[in-house]
Amino acid sequence: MNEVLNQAIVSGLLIGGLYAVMSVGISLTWGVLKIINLAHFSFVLLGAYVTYELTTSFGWDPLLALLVVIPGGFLTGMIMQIFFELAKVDEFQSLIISFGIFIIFQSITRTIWSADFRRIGGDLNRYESMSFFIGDIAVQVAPLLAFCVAVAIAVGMSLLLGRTYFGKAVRAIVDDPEIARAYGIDVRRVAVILSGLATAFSATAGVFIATFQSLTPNMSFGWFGIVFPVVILGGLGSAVGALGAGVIVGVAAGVATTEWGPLSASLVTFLILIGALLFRPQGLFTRESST
Amino acid sequence: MNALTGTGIVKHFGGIKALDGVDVAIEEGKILGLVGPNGSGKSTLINVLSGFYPADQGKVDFGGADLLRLGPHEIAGAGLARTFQIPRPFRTMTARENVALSYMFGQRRHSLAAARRAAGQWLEFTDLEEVGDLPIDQLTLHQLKFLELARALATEPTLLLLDEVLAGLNPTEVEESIRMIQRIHDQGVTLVIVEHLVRVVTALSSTLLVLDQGRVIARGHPEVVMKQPEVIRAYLGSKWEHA
Amino acid sequence: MSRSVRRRLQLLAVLAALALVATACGGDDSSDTTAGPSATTSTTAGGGGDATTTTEAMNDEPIVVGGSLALTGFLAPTAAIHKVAGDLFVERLNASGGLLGRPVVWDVRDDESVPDQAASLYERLISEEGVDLILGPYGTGTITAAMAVAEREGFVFPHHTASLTYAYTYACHFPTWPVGLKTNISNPNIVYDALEASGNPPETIAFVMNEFPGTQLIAYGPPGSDEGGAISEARKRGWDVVAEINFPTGTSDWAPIAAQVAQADPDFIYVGALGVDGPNLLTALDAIGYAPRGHFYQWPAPGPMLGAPNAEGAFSVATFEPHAPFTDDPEAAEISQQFAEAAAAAGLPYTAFETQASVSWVAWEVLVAGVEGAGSLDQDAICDYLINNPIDTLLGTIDFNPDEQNYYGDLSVVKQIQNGEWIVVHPANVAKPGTAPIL
Amino acid sequence: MTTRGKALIGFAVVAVVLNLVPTLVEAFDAPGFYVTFMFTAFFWIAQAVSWNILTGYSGYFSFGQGAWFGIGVYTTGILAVKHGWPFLLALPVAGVLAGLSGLVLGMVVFRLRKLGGEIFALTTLAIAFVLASVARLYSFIDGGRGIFMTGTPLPEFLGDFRTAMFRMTFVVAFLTVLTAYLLYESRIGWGLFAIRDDEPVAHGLGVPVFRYKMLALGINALFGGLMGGVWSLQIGFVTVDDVFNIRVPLFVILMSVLGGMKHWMGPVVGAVIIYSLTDRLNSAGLEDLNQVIIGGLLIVLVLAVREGIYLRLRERWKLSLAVFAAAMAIWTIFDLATSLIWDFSYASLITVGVALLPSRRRPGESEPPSAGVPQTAAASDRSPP
Repeated sequence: MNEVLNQAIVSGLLIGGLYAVMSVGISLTWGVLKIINLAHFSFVLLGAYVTYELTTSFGWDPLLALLVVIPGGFLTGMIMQIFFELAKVDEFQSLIISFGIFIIFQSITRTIWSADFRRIGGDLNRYESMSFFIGDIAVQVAPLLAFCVAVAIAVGMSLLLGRTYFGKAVRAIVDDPEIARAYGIDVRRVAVILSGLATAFSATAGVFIATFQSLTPNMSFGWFGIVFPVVILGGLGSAVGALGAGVIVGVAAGVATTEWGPLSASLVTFLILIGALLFRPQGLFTRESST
Repeated sequence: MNALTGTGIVKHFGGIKALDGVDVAIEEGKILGLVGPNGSGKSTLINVLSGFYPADQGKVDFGGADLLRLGPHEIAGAGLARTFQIPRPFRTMTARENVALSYMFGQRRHSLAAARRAAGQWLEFTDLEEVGDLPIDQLTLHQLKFLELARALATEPTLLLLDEVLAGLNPTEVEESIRMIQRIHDQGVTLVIVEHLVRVVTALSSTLLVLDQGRVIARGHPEVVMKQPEVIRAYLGSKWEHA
Repeated sequence: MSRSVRRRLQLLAVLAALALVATACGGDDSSDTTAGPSATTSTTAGGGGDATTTTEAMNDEPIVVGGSLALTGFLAPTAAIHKVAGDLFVERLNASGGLLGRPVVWDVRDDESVPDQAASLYERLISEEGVDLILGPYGTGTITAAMAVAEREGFVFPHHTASLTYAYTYACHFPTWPVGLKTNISNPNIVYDALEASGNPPETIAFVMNEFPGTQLIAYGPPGSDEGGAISEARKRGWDVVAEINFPTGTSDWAPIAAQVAQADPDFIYVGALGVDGPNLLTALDAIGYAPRGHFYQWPAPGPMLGAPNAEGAFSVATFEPHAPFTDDPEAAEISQQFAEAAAAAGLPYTAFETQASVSWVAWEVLVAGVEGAGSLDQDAICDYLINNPIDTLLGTIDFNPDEQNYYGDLSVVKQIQNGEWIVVHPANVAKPGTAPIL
Repeated sequence: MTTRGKALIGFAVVAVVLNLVPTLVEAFDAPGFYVTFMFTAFFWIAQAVSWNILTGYSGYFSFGQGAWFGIGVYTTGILAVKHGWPFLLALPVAGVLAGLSGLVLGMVVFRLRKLGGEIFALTTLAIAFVLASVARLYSFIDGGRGIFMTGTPLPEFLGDFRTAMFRMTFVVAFLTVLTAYLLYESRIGWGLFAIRDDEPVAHGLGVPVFRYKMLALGINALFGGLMGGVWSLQIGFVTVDDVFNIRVPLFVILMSVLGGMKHWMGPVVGAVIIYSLTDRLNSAGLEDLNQVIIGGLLIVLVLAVREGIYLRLRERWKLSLAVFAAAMAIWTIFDLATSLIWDFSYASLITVGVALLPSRRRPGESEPPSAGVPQTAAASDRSPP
């Protein structure tokens, strides 16, 4: 049984990286910009479908889709944030507006690609089940790449937020947007860039999902149960937290599946989540703020 | 006869001792002035007495009950009320509704209908009748400060803690506010006032309590206390400016 | 202009006006934010009309068949197939003179995969919109909810995809998924017979079952009964059940399940799969370097299965595949052909006319046969006719048996992926000529 | 006569009139769907209004409506079907069990020293997922087999299925709205509003915040569960995926925000508008466009009428009533649409247009506070000084 457990832990670790990439965009806009942007679920979905289209229609390597998806996501995120800024929405309004955007995108996706399952299979997609072995343990390449991206995002965001003027501006906005504005920080511009980054991250997650899962527009509803635990466990606005939380969720689900069966996976995940909410409400990976 | 007697009150924030064994006694029907440099623990003391912060140690006797074991609403029920330095009205309610709400809860339960009827008297007392039915965000800072008073009074307290009522007001408003405080006192309410304006505190209070770094460094008659060397040192030592 | 088209245009006009008002004067501080949605509304107003099957060429008032499908929601991927099949059927029906000499309109609405929505929708179709006939939605939950309405309103209820055979007692429900009342016994045995017929039946078998009521019924039999199902039937054949894994609907992380399957290393994996469970499991198995020796999938999405790693040799159950002998009948061949074209036009990725589409087709055939047999739209007469007469369908003659809650025996066949295509391999009389189950 | 007295008479009149509907429908041989339409609206009204008692009144944002709803559905399912209880006996148990679950949640989260609104919201979201997992795991609840509710016997005095659903949903919705109103016009309601505005201050002024929050959460869960219990019959076949999903929590949020969360009537209006709109869009058979239109309208309306449609309509209630009556009359008399529901929906939509008219409110010009909070709530979209 040990071998199975080890495999589950490694796979969980890797898939946790993907969860982190899926979640980090929502976490950033929620934590920093106070916008609960459900439209990020659409961006993950669109990223996946665009990858599907580029691969199946033009014969691209699925990962080449990143070249389109990242700038596309960045641009979309910026436009979206400009809209939110102009509309001056608060947290709850953002929830509803972005839900409106979400279901519109769902419809568009369904109209373009139909509700039926899509899958990049066979020769077009060498990542689908590509893996290598360390001892008896298989390491899947697609989730591994997603994991690396998650690490890159976590490190990159830490550097960006910790070492640059942009980062200072972001932290100032988290503390108090009004005061940040008073100190001459162009809050709108920072917000727009941050939203662009966040959306690009979400769309990137879609690329990886397209490499090894079947796509259908409605699958985005299933992500709620993964993304929200990760966002909350990781702490709002924390890329490093999202990575850590993604790994926890992935590994916990893997271990639970192995030990108590697949039906218990979500129970274990959410019990961990509730425990974390009650005992470390600020998230597992953020320091308790003194203010 | 003391309205309130507190002994050995300790309050930590992380590693910082904001209150380090404070003893406080408030004589019934009098005005106690609470002064001290910034960060000396004045506001913390108000917050602990009113139940906003749980104390780490100590005992506060208020009419036979230990305040530190009560929740804020029970403290209000025991007859202690407070105001905030930065006014915190209920923003979706009018001034009248703010006052009615305090009256409904406060020291005694009252029905909504009774509270609606009674709210006017405190608005009148605080000269807020005219703006009583406006949305809160149309009130000036001065009016909001008076609303703090009206709301606190509507709880029908026997002891009222006033946290920097005068901060941010212009000289005319300050004069008006001082008269208001005296009028409140005249009604028989015991008062604790925290104030930056030492001149005002000294004039109003019958006793002064000076805090520095969470400890009581002096207490007694205002004129006497303000001349004590520790007090002068505390004020001058810190970069606190006399107003 | 037909009444329903006018209804649509009217609603769109009011909505457009509302959006205009909102754009023009709504929002104290956000007057420039509403252009998007209002533009969407106005551009679609013109196109609202062509969603109906207009049949103005025929003079008679059309017969309206009401129904719903899960056009959105988690059942939508498969419901899309039923939409294409139904549209095609109605088109062909009208081309050949309609029903009782009248044109037929299929008024199909979106139940969003939500049962209570389906119930309310059928209620509306019957009582407010006054449809003449109804046809069941797609999916067990919505069918069950809609059937309750049909029963209360006394409407004949042909339906194609309800999986819980034991639960339907309405006298005028007509299931066209040909699985039999005791599908938990019959269905696995058809599959197991195919495995025996390969000459190389498994000695060990693992069950990986979706925790979906239909697949649970197959695995364990009806709740509270001791009939058993696929698992106990396998044991009866002396096969060793080496793993029994139930996974929740919508599972997306398959790696830990795959690891357990690989460790059990059975001769045969019986997957109680819906939709893309199959390809997802196969991908995860391949990623850990495991290729199953034999494997079966209950109700997979056929297209994605074909592209999955190590899918060659996968079994499933079927009712129809577009190859001989099914297409020996020229009409069946023509329908398959037309369906493939229509599905491609609707943007479906996999266009073969197979199980889902064929049971949809049969449901329509049953409805039409009932009306024509009764010679009227009288629900009781239609119901009587269907119960008392054998019905010729694409899948052969079926005879609804009221003693078996209108089921009529399990007509399922077994298909397998051979050379990258789904092929019916068992029983021999319907197998593609020259093929047999390979294990 | 007091405001409350008048309102209670109003409630009684509405109750009597509404309860004539099934009889009238039968008498005039009108489409039975009129009844179904109304009881579905009752369902959403009860869900939205009960949610609003917690979230609108106390300010604690909850995603937990699906959990209370689901507990109700499964309780009647298990008791009435698996254990053969009379349905009307199982129903109150559904409400009580949901209410108790709410209280248990409250006991835990409201005791937390630092309970942010977000933490509360997300905990309630997690609860539904936990319940779903538990239901999947244990076969005495579901175990992946579902529960068939069709054919559950109902007492005869309730009439046929449709009428019975109407009566039961009506009673629950009526009690929910009445409770919301009575709270709104009471100390407790005001205490909750104070908690919503500034909880520590409310606490310091004597509001027993813990008790009140528990009460709000308990009432929310109780009515959510009670209506869930009734609704299990309409679902017909109860499964985990159909019950514990984000549909119910999401829709109650949309309805309440759109209608207005600061007044007891807001969610009623929001529920009626959103439900009738989705139903009519569906009836019009616009298929994929449905969702685009719903999504677009959500965006437009949330931006255009931030304080909620109800308060805007109330501000200009004479105009609104006149427009509604006129539209209703025009559509009915000229027979522009095919049924009364269409007439009603058009009239409602056009009336919503009234809410969209730009506000001409001037400072200092507000009604006397006849019903407490509303007229200032209307001003809340202005930023604080």
